Amino acid sequence: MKVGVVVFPGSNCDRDTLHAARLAGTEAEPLWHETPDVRGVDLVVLPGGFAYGDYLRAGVLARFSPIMAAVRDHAQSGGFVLGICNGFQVLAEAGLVPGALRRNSTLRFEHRWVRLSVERGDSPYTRGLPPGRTLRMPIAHGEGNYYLPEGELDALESRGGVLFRYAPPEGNPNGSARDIAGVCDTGGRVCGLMPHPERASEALLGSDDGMLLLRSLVEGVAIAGRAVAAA
Amino acid sequence: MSVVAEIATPLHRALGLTDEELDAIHDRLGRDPNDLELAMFAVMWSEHCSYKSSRRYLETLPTSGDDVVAGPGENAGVVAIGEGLAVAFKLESHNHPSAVEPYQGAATGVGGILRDIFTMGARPIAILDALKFGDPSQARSRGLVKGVVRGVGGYGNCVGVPTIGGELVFDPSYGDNPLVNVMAVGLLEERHLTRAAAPGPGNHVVLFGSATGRDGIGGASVLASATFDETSAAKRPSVQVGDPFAEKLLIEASLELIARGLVEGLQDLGAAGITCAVSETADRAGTGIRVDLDAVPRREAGMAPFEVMISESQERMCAIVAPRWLDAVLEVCARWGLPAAVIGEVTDHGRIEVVGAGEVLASIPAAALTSDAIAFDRPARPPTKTRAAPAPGAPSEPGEGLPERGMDPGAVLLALLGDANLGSRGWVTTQYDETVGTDTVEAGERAAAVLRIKGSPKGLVAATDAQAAVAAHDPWLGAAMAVSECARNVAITGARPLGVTNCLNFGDPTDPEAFWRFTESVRGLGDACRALGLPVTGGNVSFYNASPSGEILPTAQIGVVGLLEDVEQRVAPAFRRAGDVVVLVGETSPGLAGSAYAALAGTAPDDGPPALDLSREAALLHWLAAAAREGLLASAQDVSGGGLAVALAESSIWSGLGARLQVGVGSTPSVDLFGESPGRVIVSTEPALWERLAGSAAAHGLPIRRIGLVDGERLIIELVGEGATGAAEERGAGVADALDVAVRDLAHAWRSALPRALGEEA
Amino acid sequence: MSAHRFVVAVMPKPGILDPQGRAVEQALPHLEVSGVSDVRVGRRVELTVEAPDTMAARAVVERLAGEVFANPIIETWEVAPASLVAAAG
Amino acid sequence: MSAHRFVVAVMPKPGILDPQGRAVEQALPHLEVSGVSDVRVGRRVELTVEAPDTMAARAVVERLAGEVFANPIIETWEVAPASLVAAAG
Ligand SMILES: Nc1ncnc2c1ncn2[C@@H]1O[C@H](COP(=O)(O)OP(=O)(O)O)[C@@H](O)[C@H]1O
Ligand SMILES: [Mg+2]
Repeated sequence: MKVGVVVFPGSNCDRDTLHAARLAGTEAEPLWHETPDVRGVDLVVLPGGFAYGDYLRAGVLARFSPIMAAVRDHAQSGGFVLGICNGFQVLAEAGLVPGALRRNSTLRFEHRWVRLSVERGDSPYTRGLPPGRTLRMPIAHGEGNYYLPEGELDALESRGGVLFRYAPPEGNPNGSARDIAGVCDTGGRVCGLMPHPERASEALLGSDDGMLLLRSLVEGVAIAGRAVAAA
Repeated sequence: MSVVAEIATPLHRALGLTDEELDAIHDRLGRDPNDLELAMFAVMWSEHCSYKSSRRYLETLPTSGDDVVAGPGENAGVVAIGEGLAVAFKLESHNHPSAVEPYQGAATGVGGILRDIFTMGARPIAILDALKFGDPSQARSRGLVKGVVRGVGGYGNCVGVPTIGGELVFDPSYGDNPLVNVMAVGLLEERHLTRAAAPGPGNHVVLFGSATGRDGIGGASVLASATFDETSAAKRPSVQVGDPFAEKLLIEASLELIARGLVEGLQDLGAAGITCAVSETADRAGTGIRVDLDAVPRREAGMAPFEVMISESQERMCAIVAPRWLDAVLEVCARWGLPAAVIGEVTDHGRIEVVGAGEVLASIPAAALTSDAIAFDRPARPPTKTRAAPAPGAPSEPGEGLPERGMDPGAVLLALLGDANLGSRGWVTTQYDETVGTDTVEAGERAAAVLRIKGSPKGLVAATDAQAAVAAHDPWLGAAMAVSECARNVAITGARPLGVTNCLNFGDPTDPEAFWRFTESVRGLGDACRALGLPVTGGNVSFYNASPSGEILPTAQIGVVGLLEDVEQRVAPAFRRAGDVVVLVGETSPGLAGSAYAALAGTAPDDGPPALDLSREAALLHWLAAAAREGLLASAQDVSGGGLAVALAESSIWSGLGARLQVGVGSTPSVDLFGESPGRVIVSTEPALWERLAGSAAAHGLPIRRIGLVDGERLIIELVGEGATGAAEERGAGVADALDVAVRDLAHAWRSALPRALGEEA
Repeated sequence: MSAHRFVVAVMPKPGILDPQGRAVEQALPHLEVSGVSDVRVGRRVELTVEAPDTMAARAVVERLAGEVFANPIIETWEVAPASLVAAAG
Repeated sequence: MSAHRFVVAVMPKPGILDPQGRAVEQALPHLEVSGVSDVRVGRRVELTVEAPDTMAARAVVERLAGEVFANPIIETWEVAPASLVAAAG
C-alpha cells in the first residue's frame, strides 16, 4: 500500500509520520505541497505541525496550496485522507471534514497524553481495533477545540461521523464539543484526528496504541481496495 | 549617521564604548573610525560579542576530549557518538530581552540557540529551558513566568523541536532580572559538520531568511552591556519579534544546503547581525569580505548604513557559496520561500569593507572586530564580609517558613514538596510539545531527558542544573556542585556523560566583588570538569544581571549531554516493583546552607553549605554506568533539592509505590532527611541482586547501605540512631521519630505546588 | 490603477462563546475595573489592494475576507475602507 | 449610568515585524489574487462599559487597551465608539 505524506511549509510531523507509516508496513513518500498531484497513493496524510505558522488561523493558509485540489479529487474519487492535528485543521478549513477547531478552552497550548474511546468499530479506520479498547496517545495543539452548531452535531453523530472521543481518566483536554477528538466525512474515508497516533507507534515512546490505529487503517484501505477490484 | 550623531554625549560613549576602548580602536585602524565603523566596533566589542572581560578566564577551561569534534569558538560544541554520528549542544542566555518583553525575549532566545545548532549542520532534536524568576507571589514575577513559558513554547512548538527538560527556580534576587537560559541539542552526521568560516576569495556571501529591519538596533549587544533598568525607557531596544515559521523554513533550507554540499561555510546572524557574521567568518578563514549594502533585502525604507550593518532582525543566515553553486543555493532558498541575496564577496585582504552607492563606507581588519578585539584583566576581590547563612531568600527569622521545631518530619516533607521550587513542573511542561520528533523516551520532569536515535540502539541523555543558592555562599562550590549534579542526573539513567556546556550569569564585571564571583565560578567549573573528565565544549556569558534592587545570585548554569549505548537499558527514577530493596549510595555530610530546607526553615548562623568530594563524584558516575550495564538497577534517583526525603518521595510519587525504610540520623536529623550534600543516589534492586550491587559499589569505593523495601502505599521512614530520641526534639533538631505519609498525599502536595504558587489553583 | 487600503474586522459569531473574551472579563476584578461586560476578542486585518477602482478593490477584499480572514462556521466579518475607520478613532 | 460600547483596534507597531501579515502575503499567489500588499494582522476587541458618561467610559477603555488588550512595547491601539465603526462598514 502506498502512503503520501504532504509537506506544507511549516509541517513538522511529516518525518515522524513517514517513519510510523513505514513501521506500519506501507510504502510512504513525502508529497511537496506545490506539486498538484498525489502520485497515485492509496492514502494521503496531512501531518501535524504549523503549516504557514498557523498564522491567521490554523490550517487556513495551507488549504490553498496547489496539492489541496489534488487531495480533494482524491477524496471525491473515494481515496483515503487522514488529517492529524494540524492536518485535521487543514481538512476542516478546506471543508473536507465538518466542523471548526477553535482555540483550546484553556487558552493554552496543551501537550498531554490522552485516551481515546473508539466510537464505531466498522469504519475503515477502526475495524482492526480490539473492541472496547481505549487508545493512549499524545495531543499537542493550541487549537483543537472542536466546534459544530448543535443541530449539525446531532446530524454528525447520527450518521456515525464521530470516530473518536476523549475518554477518562484524562478526559477532554481542550473543550471540544461532546469530547470529539476525531471525525470522518460522509463517505467515511476522510478522517480528521487531533491526537498523534504516529507519536504512539512504538512501546519505547510510551505507547504503541497509535500503531494499532495505523495498522487498522492499512487493513481498511486494503479491504476497500479489494472491494473496488471485485466490483 | 546623523541618527546616532545627534546624541549629545560623544558618539563612542553613547554607543557604550569607553575612551580607553576608543584609543584601542584607533590603534587597530591607525586612524579615527568614522561613525559607521564606530557603530560596528561598538557592537562587536560589547561583552556579548567580544567576551572582553571573560575571555582570559574561559581559556582556563578544559576543552579537549577524545570524542570532541568541535569545541569553544564554534557556534556549538560537537561530540562524536560513534557510527559516524555526532551530537551538537549549547546553552545560551536571553535574559535582558526577556525582562523587557517576556514572550518575544524567550521566543527569540529559543530561535537564537537553535540557529547555533543547525549552523553546525545538526538537526535540532531537543530544547531545555533553564528559567529563574523572583517571588512567584508577586504580580511582576507571575507575568514574567507566564510570558516566558508561553514564549519558549510558542517558538519551540512551532518549529517542531521538543522541549524535554529544563529548570524553574524562584529566588527574590531574580525579581527584576529574570534568567532565560536555553539549551539546544542537535544530531548530525559527522561528515556534515559545517564551519562558520568564509574561505576562498571570490566566493559569494549569501544572506537568506527574513528581510532586514530595524529590529534590536542597540539590542542584545548594546542592551546587554548596560545594567537593565526598568524605568529608563530610553535603553529599551526596538524589540525583536521572532517568527518560528521562518525559522522552520530556515532549518530545512540550511540542512538541505549542507547535505548537498552547496555551501563552503554557514553562519547564523545573532547579536551584531551582519557585522558579526561577516567579521567572524572572515576572521576564522583568514580572509576578508566586501559587503554591498545596497544588496541587503530590507523590510523598511530609509535605513541608515549602520542600521543595516548591526540590525538584529531574527531568522537570518549567512552562507559562503562558491560561484558554481550559487544558482542551486538560490533555488533551495526559493523553494523554501526564503528571500536570498548575494550581499558580498570573500576577499583576500583580510578586511571587512562596507560598500554603499559605490562608495567604501567602512574598512576594518576582520580580526580587529573579533579575535583581536579588546580584552581586559578586570580586578577581582572576594567580598569583604562573606555572606552568612541563612541563604539569600531564606527567611531572616530561623523557623519562620515552617511550623515550630520539634515537629513531624512528614509535615516538613509535605511543605518541601509543596514548595514552588520543588513541586511538579507540569504547569510548564504541558505547555511544551515534548513528543514531536518521535524520539522522546523520557521528558525531563523527573530526571534527565532521554532521546532514542532512530536507526541506532543508542540513546542521548540531556540535563541542565545550577546551584545558585550554594554559590551565594561559595561561588566555586556552587559551580562545581552544579557540574556534579548535572552529570549525576545524566548518569542515573545509565548514560556516560560526554561533555559540558554552560551559561555564566553574573553581575557587573567592573565591580571587583561581582567579578570575583565570576572568576571563582569559572574555577569551580574547570576543577569539576577536570575531576570528572568532562570537556567544556561551549557556552555563553551574560554579565550585568543586576537591577536597582541588586545583583542576582551567582548563577553558573550547566548543561550535560550523555550517551546510552543501549537505550533499552536506561534506568528511571521511579520505583519499579514492591519487594525491591531500597539502597542509599554515598554518604550524607553536614551543612544545610543553600538548601531548600534552609530557605524554609532558616539555618544556624554558623552553618555553611555541604562539602563536595569530586573524586567520589567521579567514582559514582562510573559505577552508575557499570551497574546499569549489568542490569543491577531497577531504579536510580539523584539526591538533591529537598534531600533524601524528597528524593524518596519522588520515587514513590512517580511509581505510586510506597516504601518502608529506616534512616540513621545523627545529632541534626534535618541534615540526614533534608540536607542536600552531593554524591548520593538512591537505587532500588531485586533482593536477589543486592549482594552483587553491594559488591560492585564497594569495588568503586562507594559507601552503600540497604535502607528498606519498596512496599505498600505509604512512605514510611523510621528514624534510628542518636538523633531519633526525644532528646533530639529538646535540641530543636526538628524531628519526631518517624515519617509516615500516604503516597497519595505526597503526590497531591507535589502536583498543586506550582499552580498554587502562581495563583492558578485547579 | 490606484492603491486602496481596507480594514477587515473578524469577530466570533454572536452566540458562540468567546473564551478569550471571557478570560478578559475574569481578569478585570484583579485590575480593579468594574462595569465592563460582553467582551469579544476578534481579528483585525489591514491590507492594500491595487485595482482600477474602489469597487474592484473591494471585491478582492470581500473575497479574501470570506475565504481566508474569517471562518464562516464560527466568525462574522465586516469590510471597511481604512480611512473611515481611522477617522472613527 | 448608561452602557457604552467601544471597539479597540490593536495593531503591530509600524516597523515591528508582523509574521502573520508576511505569511498571508506569502500564501497569496496560491489564492490567485494579485495586487495585494502590506497586509498587517492585529486584534479587534469589543466591549461594553457601564459609566455615568462617555468620557468616563472611554477612560476605562483607554486604560484597559494600554494595559490588557495591547502590549505597548510592540503594539499600537486605537479606541473608537462601536457605533461609528459599524457605520463605517
Ligand atoms: N562560558 C563559556 N564556556 C565555554 N565556551 C564559551 C563560554 N561562553 C562563550 N563560549 C564560547 O565562545 C563562543 C562565542 O559565544 P557566542 O558569542 O555565544 O556564540 P554565538 O554568537 O554563536 O551565540 C562560542 O563558541 C561559545 O561556545
Ligand atoms: Mg552563532
